Amino acid sequence: MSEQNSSAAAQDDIVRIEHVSNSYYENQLGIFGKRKKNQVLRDVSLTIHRDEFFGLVGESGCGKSTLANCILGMVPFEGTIEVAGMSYGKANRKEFTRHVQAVFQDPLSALDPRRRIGEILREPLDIHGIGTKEEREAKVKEMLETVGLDASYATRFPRELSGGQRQRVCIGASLMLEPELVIADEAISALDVSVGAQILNLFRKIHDEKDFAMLFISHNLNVVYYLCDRIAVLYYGEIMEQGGAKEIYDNPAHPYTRILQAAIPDLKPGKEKKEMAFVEAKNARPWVEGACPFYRRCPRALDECKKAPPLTNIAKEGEPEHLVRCWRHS
Amino acid sequence: MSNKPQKTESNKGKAAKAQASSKTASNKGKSAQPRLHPTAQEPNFISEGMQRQVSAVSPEKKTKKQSAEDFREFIRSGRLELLIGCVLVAAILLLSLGSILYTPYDINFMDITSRMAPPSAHHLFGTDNMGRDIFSRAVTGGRFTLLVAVLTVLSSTLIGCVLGLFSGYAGGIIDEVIMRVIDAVSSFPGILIALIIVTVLDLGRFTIIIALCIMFVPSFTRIVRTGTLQYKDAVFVRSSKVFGASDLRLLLMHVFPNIFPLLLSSVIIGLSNAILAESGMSYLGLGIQPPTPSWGRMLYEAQSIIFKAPWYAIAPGLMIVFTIVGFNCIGEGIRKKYL
Amino acid sequence: MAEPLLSVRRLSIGIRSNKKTYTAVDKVSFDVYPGEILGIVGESGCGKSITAMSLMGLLGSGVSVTGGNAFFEGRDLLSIKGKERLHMNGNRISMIYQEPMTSLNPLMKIGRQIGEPLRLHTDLPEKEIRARAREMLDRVGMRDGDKIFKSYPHQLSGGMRQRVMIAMAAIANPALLIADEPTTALDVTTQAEILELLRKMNRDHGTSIIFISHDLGVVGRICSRVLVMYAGRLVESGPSAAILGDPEHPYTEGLIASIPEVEDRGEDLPSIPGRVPSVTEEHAACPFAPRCGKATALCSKIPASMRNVGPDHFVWCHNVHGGSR
Amino acid sequence: MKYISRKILILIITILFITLLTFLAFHVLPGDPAQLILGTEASPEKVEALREQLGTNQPLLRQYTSWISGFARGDFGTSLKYQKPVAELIAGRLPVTLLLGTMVIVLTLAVGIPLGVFAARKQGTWIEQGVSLLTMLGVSVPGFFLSILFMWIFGLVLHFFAPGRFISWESDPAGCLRFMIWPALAIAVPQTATLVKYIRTSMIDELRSDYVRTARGNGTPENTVMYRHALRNAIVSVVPLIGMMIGEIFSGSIIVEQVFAIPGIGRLLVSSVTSRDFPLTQTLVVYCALIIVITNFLVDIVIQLIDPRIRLTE
Repeated sequence: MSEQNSSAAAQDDIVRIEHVSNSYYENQLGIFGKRKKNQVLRDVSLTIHRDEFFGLVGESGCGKSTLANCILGMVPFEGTIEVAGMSYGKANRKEFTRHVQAVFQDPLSALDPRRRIGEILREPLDIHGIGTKEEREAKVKEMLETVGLDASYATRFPRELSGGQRQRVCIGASLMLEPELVIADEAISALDVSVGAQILNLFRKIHDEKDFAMLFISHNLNVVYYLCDRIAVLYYGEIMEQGGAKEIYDNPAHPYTRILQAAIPDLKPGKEKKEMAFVEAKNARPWVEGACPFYRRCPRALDECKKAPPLTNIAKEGEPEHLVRCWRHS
Repeated sequence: MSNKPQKTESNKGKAAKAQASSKTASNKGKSAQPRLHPTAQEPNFISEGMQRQVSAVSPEKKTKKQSAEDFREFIRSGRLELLIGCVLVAAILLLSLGSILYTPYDINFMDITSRMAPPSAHHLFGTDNMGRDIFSRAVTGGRFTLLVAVLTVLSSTLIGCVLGLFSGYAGGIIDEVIMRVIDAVSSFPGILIALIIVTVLDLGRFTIIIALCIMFVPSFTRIVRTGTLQYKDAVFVRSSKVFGASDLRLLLMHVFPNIFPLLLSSVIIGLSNAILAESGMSYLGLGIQPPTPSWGRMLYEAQSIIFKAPWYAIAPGLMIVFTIVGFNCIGEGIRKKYL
Repeated sequence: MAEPLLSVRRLSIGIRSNKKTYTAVDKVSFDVYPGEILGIVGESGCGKSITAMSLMGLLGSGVSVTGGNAFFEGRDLLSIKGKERLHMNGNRISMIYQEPMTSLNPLMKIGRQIGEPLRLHTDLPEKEIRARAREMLDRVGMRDGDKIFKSYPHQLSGGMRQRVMIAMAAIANPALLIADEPTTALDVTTQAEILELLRKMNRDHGTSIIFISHDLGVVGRICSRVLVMYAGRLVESGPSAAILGDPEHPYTEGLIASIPEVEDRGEDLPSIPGRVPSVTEEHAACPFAPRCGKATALCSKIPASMRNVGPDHFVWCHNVHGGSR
Repeated sequence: MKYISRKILILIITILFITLLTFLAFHVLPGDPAQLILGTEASPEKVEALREQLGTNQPLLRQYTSWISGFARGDFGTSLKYQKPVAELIAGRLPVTLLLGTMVIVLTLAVGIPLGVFAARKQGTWIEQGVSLLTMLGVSVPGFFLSILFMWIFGLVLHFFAPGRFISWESDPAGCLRFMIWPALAIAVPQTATLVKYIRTSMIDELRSDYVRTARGNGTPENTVMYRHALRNAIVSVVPLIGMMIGEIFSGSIIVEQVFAIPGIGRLLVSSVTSRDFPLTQTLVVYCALIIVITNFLVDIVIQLIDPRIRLTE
């Protein structure tokens, strides 16, 4: 996605997420037990532009997959989420799915073992009753070509395919309905490095041919820096930093982003990165209600951090926005 | 595979990257190398049956360890059980269904002259205390017992599937309520339920089927429910939900086909349990009512003259055992093959 | 160079499935020197885990060593059995695994499990074993060790369980620790802490470590020397700086090139075409030949011999110009 | 503690539910019980008198409440056939069935567990295949057919015991045991076969698990791996199934008591059913269901004690 393409595209947002929070109740003792409330997402707001690769990065348990489920309408949440002007509702559930599709992490369990690849790819068309039988077969064949698989794979079963090939089928299936948004939830985490690279190239190649926005969710900062135009760093359900991938790579503002960046083992043994680590688990600060979620383990915490910091834009005029949630930058 | 023209990209790249890619670039420059080789050329994933043995292996002499391993694989494949099972069940079915067309003697014909005769050419399994031919009665009895078993299993599987799929998929309160009812019903020992039903309804032919059906619904419900819970959150179910599939479609097109192999093996094993239960009930006089013969009833009658005519008990007994072994073998074979 | 602690010579492992034996590891040889951290890198199915398992004698049914030997403290790890094996495992050589969630006995308290190696290999009194186990918890950086000592595995997080595994593996002070992808299932930040812990253990006790991973970055960060494996064969070995900075074998180059980095923004990643051949597929002389940009007719006929291309840096490839050993 | 109190609550609800279910089965579903008992020709007055005695002419709810309160007080009404209070009848026969049940359980566990472990240990050899063939046969033989065979071979032919002549525990404990061993075996064989199958499968799963690999990696000898690690985890996963088998054992005893003419609850139940003795049958049904429910409850508690994963931390 070369630089000049995204700024020229019309700036209308394909996805608007405003003040989304979500929590689930863990009832410990069945119907009679008390219900413990676990807050997952805390007032998350972000927009994804048309035709953009948006990266959402964070460690496991930070709520990034929950946000994906909220967008797909699988999980209840407060706040509003609109995709291509439509918000999810019981009434337009089927209509809504034509605009949002997803690719999941584990290619092994993402395909029904009892169905052939051709049937899996045709299912979206069957559900929405698009085109005649021949048209659907043609579309399936064409999609197999697009994702770099031979048409003969249509009659094969998932167990006869390798991990990389299965993920290609999942990507193909998610594009059958030509959605405006595709959510890739850790799409290459379960794959080997060389296969992952092929899939990343596939995303880029398809993105040239069809126009769709992609929410790329990953725990690997390097992949997100490589692939995405804009990224958001999520910690404990809150957005810590958000902005252009290049800008954030060059000067990561939030301490957590810097720690994430330093923690990723880099290929060049020589290049010493500014060592930055969590506060040791042993002497993490006690939990303070309403404080910045990162207060407990932030190596550069101040007293004000006991109050929740605002999300402030530290970008100079004219430059794309670069939001940070940290008192050191407000 | 048409290769769409590559979009030109700037040639910047780190030292390692440039060095690496120039090494891997074939004749043309870096940007011209087709990044995404059509995977069709790659050695396609050869399915189990077609792979070739690797040349680097020592000549094929089976060491003890290798033959032990082959034997273990043979057991795991379950082909042995399937074989035995099919042979036994085929024999029993042949005899029982054959009895509709032909039985050596009429089941109620009493040959007073040769009462309690030992097994002989005339009477394959001998005769009972009233001179009736045991073989004919055993074979005809088999037909009724099998009929009852099949009907019971079919009906209870149907109900079990509906309950299991629904409570497994719906979850929450519905699941809790259905499961509490199932637990309560299954806390009655099977025979007990049958006894209640039989006392309450008069002893028609169908009371035993209803009784046995209620006895088997809990176990099938549990099997289907566990299967549903296992597949309900499978990724492929979630991805077809994202395609926009309705809950019903998910259940019938994705969840059920994946539960089916396990269900099939439990149904067949259920058949053998149904036969066991039915013959038990008939033994107590609460199952198939005389004069229609049934294996259980014959065993009850044989008990009084066991000393003088032991073959009267052994014949139906062995018929029951062979049928049940047959069905259990098939069920086990299917379970091993599919799971 | 001092006397190697472990020297593996022409190790071959075969997998048996429906009446045929396939070669999963084909004549692999390498040395491990005292106090060294050796990395073994390769994608899934290259045989790195099976190699480690064969050293510990933990190969499952259907998988067996078909050749070669591994000399460690005067014994051949591939052929010792019974008493000798029991004396070796957990005492002189120990192992940590990839899945911390399932590698601990769910019914046994943590403190008791950590002490197991001492109970098996020493005749220390129970009280002493408990004290040492408790002390190990602190050494692996666990907060409130008393509470954890008495708790059960299901009450701990993935990172904490991996620390317990390390404590268990290190308590008998073995000479060699094999780590089979210990950080793959963990978060990036937890991974950094576990790597630091392993490095500290190597520094303080001189325990040599064989670190197995599919992540070149992780291996580059913690290992001094690296072996690169592909489809059951060694393709390159040498100091990690040389392997990462100046790879010679086409596969290693391709692997490094396909790791996404910020510098590659806006361009396609030079990915290796095709896929890793499965064990059941027939291998050409050099298994990478079908996917290699520089493959010649020679490559698919004669197995590549070992070439020395730098200080302690060897490559198994015909198209690399270097003194053949 | 909260966990146990919740379990007790569910237990009480299940018991109430069972009594309701039984009550409905006997009083609502059929036509008129009195009519059924006396048959169609009986004179209307006699039917009316019986209905009065049975109390089936009162409104349903009152019938149920009076029956429940009676049940709680231990007054289960009088048996029509034996004209004796049901409580007395049960008191006489319960110990016999309980003795039989305990013998079966002891036999099943004593033989089943070691055999299952042995089969798992000899995995992949002829011996294991032999054991699974045996278990296949064991599961397929109906209890009453086995009883008849035992009666014929060990009773009539080998005279190990006198079939049909029950020796009560009070009169001659040794004789009673010698007699009861055969019906116990007849019930135990299928149950043992099932237990062996469960234990073997779950042992094999445990032996393939990661923590067993860790134990072997620590240099644990095979025996210790087998008994201290694998077996304990296998038992924990098999205990719930043992709970379910109690129900099977009970229904098995109902038939076997009939074959061996043992004066236990099972036989009483069958005779009360055939003679349509409503109060007796109703009470016996509830009694049997209670025994099963309580044993399942105890099994749940045992599971909670031995498996820390289920035990809820405070």
